[in-house]
Amino acid sequence: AGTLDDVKARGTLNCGVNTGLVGFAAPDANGEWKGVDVAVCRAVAAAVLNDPTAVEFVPTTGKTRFTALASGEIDMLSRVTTWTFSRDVDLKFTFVGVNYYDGQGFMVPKALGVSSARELDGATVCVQTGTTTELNLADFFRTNNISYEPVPVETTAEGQQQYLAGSCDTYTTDASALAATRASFEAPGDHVILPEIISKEPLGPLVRHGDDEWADVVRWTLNALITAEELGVTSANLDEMAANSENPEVARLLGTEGTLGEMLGLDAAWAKRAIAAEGNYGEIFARHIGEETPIGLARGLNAQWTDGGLLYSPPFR
Amino acid sequence: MAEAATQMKVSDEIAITITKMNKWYGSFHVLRDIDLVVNRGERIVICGPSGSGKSTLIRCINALEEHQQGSIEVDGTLLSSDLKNIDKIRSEVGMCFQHFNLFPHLTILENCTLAPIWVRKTPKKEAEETAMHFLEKVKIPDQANKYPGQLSGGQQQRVAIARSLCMRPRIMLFDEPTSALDPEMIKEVLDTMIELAEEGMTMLCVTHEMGFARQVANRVIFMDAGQIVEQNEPEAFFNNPQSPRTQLFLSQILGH
Amino acid sequence: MAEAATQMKVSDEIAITITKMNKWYGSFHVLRDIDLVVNRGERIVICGPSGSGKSTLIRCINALEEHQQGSIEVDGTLLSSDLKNIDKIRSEVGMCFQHFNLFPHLTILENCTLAPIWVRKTPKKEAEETAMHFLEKVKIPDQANKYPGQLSGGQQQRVAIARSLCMRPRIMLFDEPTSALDPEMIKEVLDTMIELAEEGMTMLCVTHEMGFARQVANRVIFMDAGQIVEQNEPEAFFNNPQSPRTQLFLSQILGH
Amino acid sequence: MTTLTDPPQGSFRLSMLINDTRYRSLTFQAIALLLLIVSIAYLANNLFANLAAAGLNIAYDFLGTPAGYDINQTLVEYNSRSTHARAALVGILNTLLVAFLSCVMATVFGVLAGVLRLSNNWLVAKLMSFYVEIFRNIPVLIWIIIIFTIMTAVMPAPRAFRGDEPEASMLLGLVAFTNRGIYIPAPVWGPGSLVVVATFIVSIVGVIGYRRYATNLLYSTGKLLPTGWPSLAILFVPTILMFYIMGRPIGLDIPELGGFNFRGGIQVGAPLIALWFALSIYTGAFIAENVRAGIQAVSKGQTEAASALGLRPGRVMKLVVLPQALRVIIPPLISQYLNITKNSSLAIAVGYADITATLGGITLNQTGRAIECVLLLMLFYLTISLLISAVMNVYNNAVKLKER
Amino acid sequence: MSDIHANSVAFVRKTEIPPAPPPYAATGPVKWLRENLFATPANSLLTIAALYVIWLILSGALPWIANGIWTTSSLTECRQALDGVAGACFSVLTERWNQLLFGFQYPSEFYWRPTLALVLLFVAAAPVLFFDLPRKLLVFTAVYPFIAFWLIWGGTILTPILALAGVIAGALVYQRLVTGSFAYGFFGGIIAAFIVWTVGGWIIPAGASDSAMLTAVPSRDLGGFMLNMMLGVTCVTLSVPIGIALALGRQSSMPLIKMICVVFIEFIRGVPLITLLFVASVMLAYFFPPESTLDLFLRVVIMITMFSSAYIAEVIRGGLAALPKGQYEAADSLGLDYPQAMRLIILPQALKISIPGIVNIAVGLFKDTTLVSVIGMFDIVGMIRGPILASTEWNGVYWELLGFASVLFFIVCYGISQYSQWLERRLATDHR
Ligand SMILES: Nc1ncnc2c1ncn2[C@@H]1O[C@H](COP(=O)(O)OP(=O)(O)OP(=O)(O)O)[C@@H](O)[C@H]1O
Ligand SMILES: Nc1ncnc2c1ncn2[C@@H]1O[C@H](COP(=O)(O)OP(=O)(O)OP(=O)(O)O)[C@@H](O)[C@H]1O
Ligand SMILES: [Mg+2]
Ligand SMILES: [Mg+2]
Repeated sequence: AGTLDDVKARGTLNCGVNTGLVGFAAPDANGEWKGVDVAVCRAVAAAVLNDPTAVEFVPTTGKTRFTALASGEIDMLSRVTTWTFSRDVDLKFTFVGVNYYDGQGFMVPKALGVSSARELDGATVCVQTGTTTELNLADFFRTNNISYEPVPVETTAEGQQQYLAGSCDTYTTDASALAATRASFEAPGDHVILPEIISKEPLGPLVRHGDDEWADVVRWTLNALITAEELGVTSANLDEMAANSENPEVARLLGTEGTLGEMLGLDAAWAKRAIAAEGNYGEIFARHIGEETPIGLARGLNAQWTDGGLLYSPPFR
Repeated sequence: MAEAATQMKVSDEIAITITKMNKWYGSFHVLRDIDLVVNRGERIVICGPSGSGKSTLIRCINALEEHQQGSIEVDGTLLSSDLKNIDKIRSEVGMCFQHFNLFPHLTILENCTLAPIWVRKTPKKEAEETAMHFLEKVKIPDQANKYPGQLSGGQQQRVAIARSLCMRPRIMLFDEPTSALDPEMIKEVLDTMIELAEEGMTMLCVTHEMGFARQVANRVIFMDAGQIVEQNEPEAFFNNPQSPRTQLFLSQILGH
Repeated sequence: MAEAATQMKVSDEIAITITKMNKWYGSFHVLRDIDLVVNRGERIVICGPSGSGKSTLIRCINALEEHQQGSIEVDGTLLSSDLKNIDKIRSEVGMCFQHFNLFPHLTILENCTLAPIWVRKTPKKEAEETAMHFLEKVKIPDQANKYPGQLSGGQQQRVAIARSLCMRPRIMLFDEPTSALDPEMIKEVLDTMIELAEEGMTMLCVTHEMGFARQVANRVIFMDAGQIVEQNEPEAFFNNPQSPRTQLFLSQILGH
Repeated sequence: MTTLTDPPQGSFRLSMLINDTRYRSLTFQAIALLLLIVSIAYLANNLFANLAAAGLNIAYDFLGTPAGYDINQTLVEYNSRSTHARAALVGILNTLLVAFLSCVMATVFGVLAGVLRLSNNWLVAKLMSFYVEIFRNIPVLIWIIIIFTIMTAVMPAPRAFRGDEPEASMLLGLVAFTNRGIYIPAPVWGPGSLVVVATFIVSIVGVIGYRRYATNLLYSTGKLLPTGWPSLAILFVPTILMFYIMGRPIGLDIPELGGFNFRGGIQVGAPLIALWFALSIYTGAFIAENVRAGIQAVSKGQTEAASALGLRPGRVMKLVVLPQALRVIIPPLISQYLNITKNSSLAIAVGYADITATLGGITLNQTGRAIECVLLLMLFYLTISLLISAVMNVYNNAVKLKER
Repeated sequence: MSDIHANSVAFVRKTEIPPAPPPYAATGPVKWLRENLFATPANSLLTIAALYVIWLILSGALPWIANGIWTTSSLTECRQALDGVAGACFSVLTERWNQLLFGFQYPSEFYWRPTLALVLLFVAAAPVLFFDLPRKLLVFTAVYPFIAFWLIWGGTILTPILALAGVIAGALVYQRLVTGSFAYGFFGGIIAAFIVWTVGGWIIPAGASDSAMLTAVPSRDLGGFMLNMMLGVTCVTLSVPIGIALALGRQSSMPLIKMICVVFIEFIRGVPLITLLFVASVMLAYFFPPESTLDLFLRVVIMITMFSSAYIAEVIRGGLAALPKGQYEAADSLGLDYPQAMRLIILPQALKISIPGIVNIAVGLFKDTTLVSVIGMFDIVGMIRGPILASTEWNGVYWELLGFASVLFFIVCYGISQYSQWLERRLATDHR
């Protein structure tokens, strides 16, 4: 049976997430999972199961995430995973889209007086193992012909500790994660994120190869969140829009018109539920990592294409 | 004392027939062409120097060791690799060891009822009654609820005999039952064995207690280097040994 | 047999003087006011019930145990906590233990040469010659290159004696040298000791072998509860014990 | 083996499969084999079905592709363009390195603590049993983390050495303890240094020779030469003399603060130190118990017999107790070495690049080849432990006491 | 008594010497000090060195503990409260004790459930550990796993009851059939249990868990020290029977069975536990059908159980080897067959000998459960290294947390090893 049927039969969605990265996926003080990646899981659960809480969050590490997905332990992986050729082709996964355009950066203590990554010759660098970050790092220093000493760490938490203890001069990871990490510091102001972004890191949810129905469900749920923002559909005005909107695309999206839901193997209101879960992409962004949050990320590349960003959902038609 | 032996009845029925039996340990030939017929009710004492194969011989009889050539027939059952036959023979044949081999984690009574309950499928109550009967016979009914470790060696050996008897065997094998005991205790065990002999039990007994041999044996067998060298009635055997090897052995053992 | 003992020479020189010696284990008073003078060439047998302090007494003599009161003088050297004196006394006094205590990782020969080489600084070749000499004396020169584990108990005890002799001690202490042995082996060890006695070695021997005591001892000492209760020449001691405790002890030991 | 006399051939009945001792064991083994094959087939079938469903396969060619990542502590030439296989090799060497270092140090700790625990000094004995109990009863992972934390959180960062009034300074101006590891001077081999090294090697041979000579002398003439200080003298004096004669050819490359880190000298990384020290002190507690048990296994009679022969306590130890105790101590000691090797896989908790961290960690993560990597990893450890147990068997057979 | 002389040999004691107290120098604290601390100059030096070490440790630790702060809600506050004085921030423990003990996801209103299970564990373990207790208590030990399962995981009570029913049915069938042959009884029992489970599986209503008396808690939500305890207890319990089977297999005269057991045991003992945990986390899922949902907890339990059963098998093999051959022979000559001999004669004795060894393995295993933190499970070490140290409030509190974990482990492990020593002493003097 396809994953979609499995999920429906089971009544819960098994969603692989990070073991703890504030803003993307981390349990809060009450043990409740919060974050952008988590929101995608909830949206899918809402779309498929009509219950945004029907999600089993499976914390995965860099090491376990791909096996967990490949072996069927989880139905989808939503864990700041970079979309790369080999993961898509060789590891046989299907990336269904991008929920955050990221790039790798460096964080250093202000006291070090470094203003560019190129000045890091001879530095000790904390880097999470098993990530594309590690490879980019090697390439960056190699192409710039400067040396460094890697300190491999397993988790964000560990990287943060090592960095704060001063056993590495700089911590490198995706710029968003750097911001998230810095936000959790006691004195965030003592640390700067260097201007260089040394890589492209399109992060998105992924599913197994070969189950296109399921891939479609996840892909279009994500697209629904993005399109909703583009069309101005928010969790607040959802019902109103569904009832009154003149815009036919909104009508198709929210299932008042057409049979898109049916084509996916869901009901008509699937997207409506997905958006109701945590709001549209913009709301999610703002709630978890936006400028009002301690993480304080600007939309930047992650703005809608209409605002000069890269977010560009295919049309619902 | 020889009278005592002849008094006891020996029937014509055959209990054990061993024919041309040979056994090797690896390439070491322990038993060579053993031929032996034991009638029901006979009491046979086997003696011989250490390493001559006495233990091995009687252990072959109840299949604790397997032999490689020749045949052993016990009570009409041929000892073969058929488990049924082995089981049958073992339930006919009781055995007592030099070191008693009581089960230290079970009480005396449990030691005695274990096999009847599990092998003979006797109800527990009945098994206990039988056990008490035999424990009385070996004169230690009052120790029934103690553990073997709490008894003296002689008592332990008597329990071991009672344990065998509880399976109501028709043949008893003894492998040096008194050699691990202190002198005072030897007597109590021998007394029990003599009593058993008087009741007409078929017995094969490896022992160097010559007094016992004279008193109860119908036949004494002398083994050396895996062969039966000489056998005779006790009086004749002790007073007038034929083979020089027997003479040497007897002079050593009696001179001691 | 008492003649044998008196035949052997006893000089007037004093070998060991123990005066008012007391020893405690914790608050337990093991040895009480021991007074003992041993002449050179004397052969003393110490007996007494278990726990009476016999072992402790002779272990005090070569400082394996320390005493708390009184004095022990061996060959004119006062036993004190001075290491020099202890070394001196130990090289004068040989000791044999109940359990032989041979060194299992060394061959018989190495066992015998170890102390001469490292303590007496004898060249190895010479030490080996001496060792062979004494091994011959105890009648096992052919076992010289075996390991202790390969010998029988009696042989091991004889090696232990030879090992002590290799240090050419003037006094030998024996602590129940035969009590861990089988009867056949006891004889061979006692023979060795008798031979030693005949050569005039000063010996203190804890043993219950009364035959040995009668044959070689000049004096038998009976201890009980940490005290010397009675001492006498062997004939008188055995035939006519004075103290009731001695009488009781002897009746037990000889009645056995 | 030809068995008992049996009924004539040809009378085979099916019940004999269970009832006949000759066939019975064959029957059981056949059933076992069947079960084994069925379960292996079941697992293999699932594996291939799962892999096929995921479109994956089992292949080892990823080992030949560039690894792409850097490793901070390498014993052989390695950079991010080297292959995964080479990264694995780096890991293997690092595993062996930390295992070797820990074995040596654990032995030192263990023997010291074990002997001191038997000391008749009450306080020292109690202190040692405290050490043993504390370390034996707390997981080694926690010890590794604790010591790593001491290394990273308590030691000063290199930048603390900076400035006119640095918060931290180098020991004797030679060694720097930082939270990234310890920097020690590295030797610089000038011309003529070969001679010095050669002298040193000759001295080592000389010490062995001298000790032999002393033993022989004792054996032949009974003269006992001192061995302690002459050995030291032979070991060092000629080398030092030669060092000055050759005009001090061996210099020191002293670590110096430059840029972000110390440069020059030899860096012993914090993860290595943490792992090394934690494994040593943890396993040392177990070895201490083995040593104690070994010494106590030598019966009191042996010591008494030796003392009664006039041997001094030191010699009793050397000639009688130790040779016997070693037989008892060494087998468990070797299995402790095996444990150290296996526990060194916890390197992953502190980021030391051992085989578990490279092959079983980064390579696995980067390539996603979980099955292949884990299998290779197990193969490696299995090889090591089989080798070690082979050594142990050889040893055990060699020292078995001769018995009757 | 100078009358004792070589010339007048005869001597008879007339008066008994009463035991006297030892001289003062040979008793009392002075002697103790002299003998135990200052016997020789070198010894005195050692004593002084030891005193110095003790002083170092205490002078560091005591003020730190004494000045400890228990009430602040973050490290910053705590540092302020300490105001530069050396002291511990134990407030992290008062704040996060629940996470350390139960993980961050176990619902706090249900903490009483695992706690109760722990208390009952002692009751259940007692008759196994102390032979003197009435054997009847073993009944509780037998049902304990089901109670504990229900308490910790919750859900419908029908599940544990059904499991128990299956086991009881199996046991009954086994009892009925075993008199015929062990094999019939064994396989009959297993089949009966499976039948009950399958049939029962159909009967239990699908939604039973939702309306259950105890709310169901998924095993992913287990964490903290509770997870270590559960892994330790479960795996050791499960691995004892498997270990017995392996040990018997290794002793078997059948070469194939022996080979299988040897290969298994040596393989497991040859690889570190962490690689087996990798197998659990990244490989094992491939070996089961895609639809089977073995969660990580279960997979880890499988691998750790395999691991410890290999070690326990070796311990039991030692116990079997220690039994005299006569016991086997006596059983044979009484006509007992192999399963009977094993069950009634050999194993009861061999297991008793092996208990101290098994306990040591259990301690080692319990310590090794911390390794699950490496594969992303939140046991106590995982909690410390992950959520707690990464949180904004407690970033940088190492000693208090690691010390707390160490103390917990020390108490449990030291307790168990003291028990095992007590047992060894007792077995040595037992009437055997
Ligand atoms: N399991 C075995 N494997 C190999 N050889 C054995 C085995 N058991 C016994 N033997 C050898 O077989 C020979 C006969 O042994 P057996 O025990 O029958 O002698 P025995 O006459 O009973 O001697 P003893 O009076 O010492 O009991 C001996 O040489 C013995 O070493
Ligand atoms: N190391 C010790 N510590 C305390 N008490 C001891 C010690 N050694 C012996 N004893 C006690 O001292 C007493 C005398 O012991 P000793 O061994 O000298 O007796 P013995 O006469 O040789 O007895 P046996 O005939 O049993 O060898 C005994 O009561 C014994 O329990
Ligand atoms: Mg025999
Ligand atoms: Mg004594």
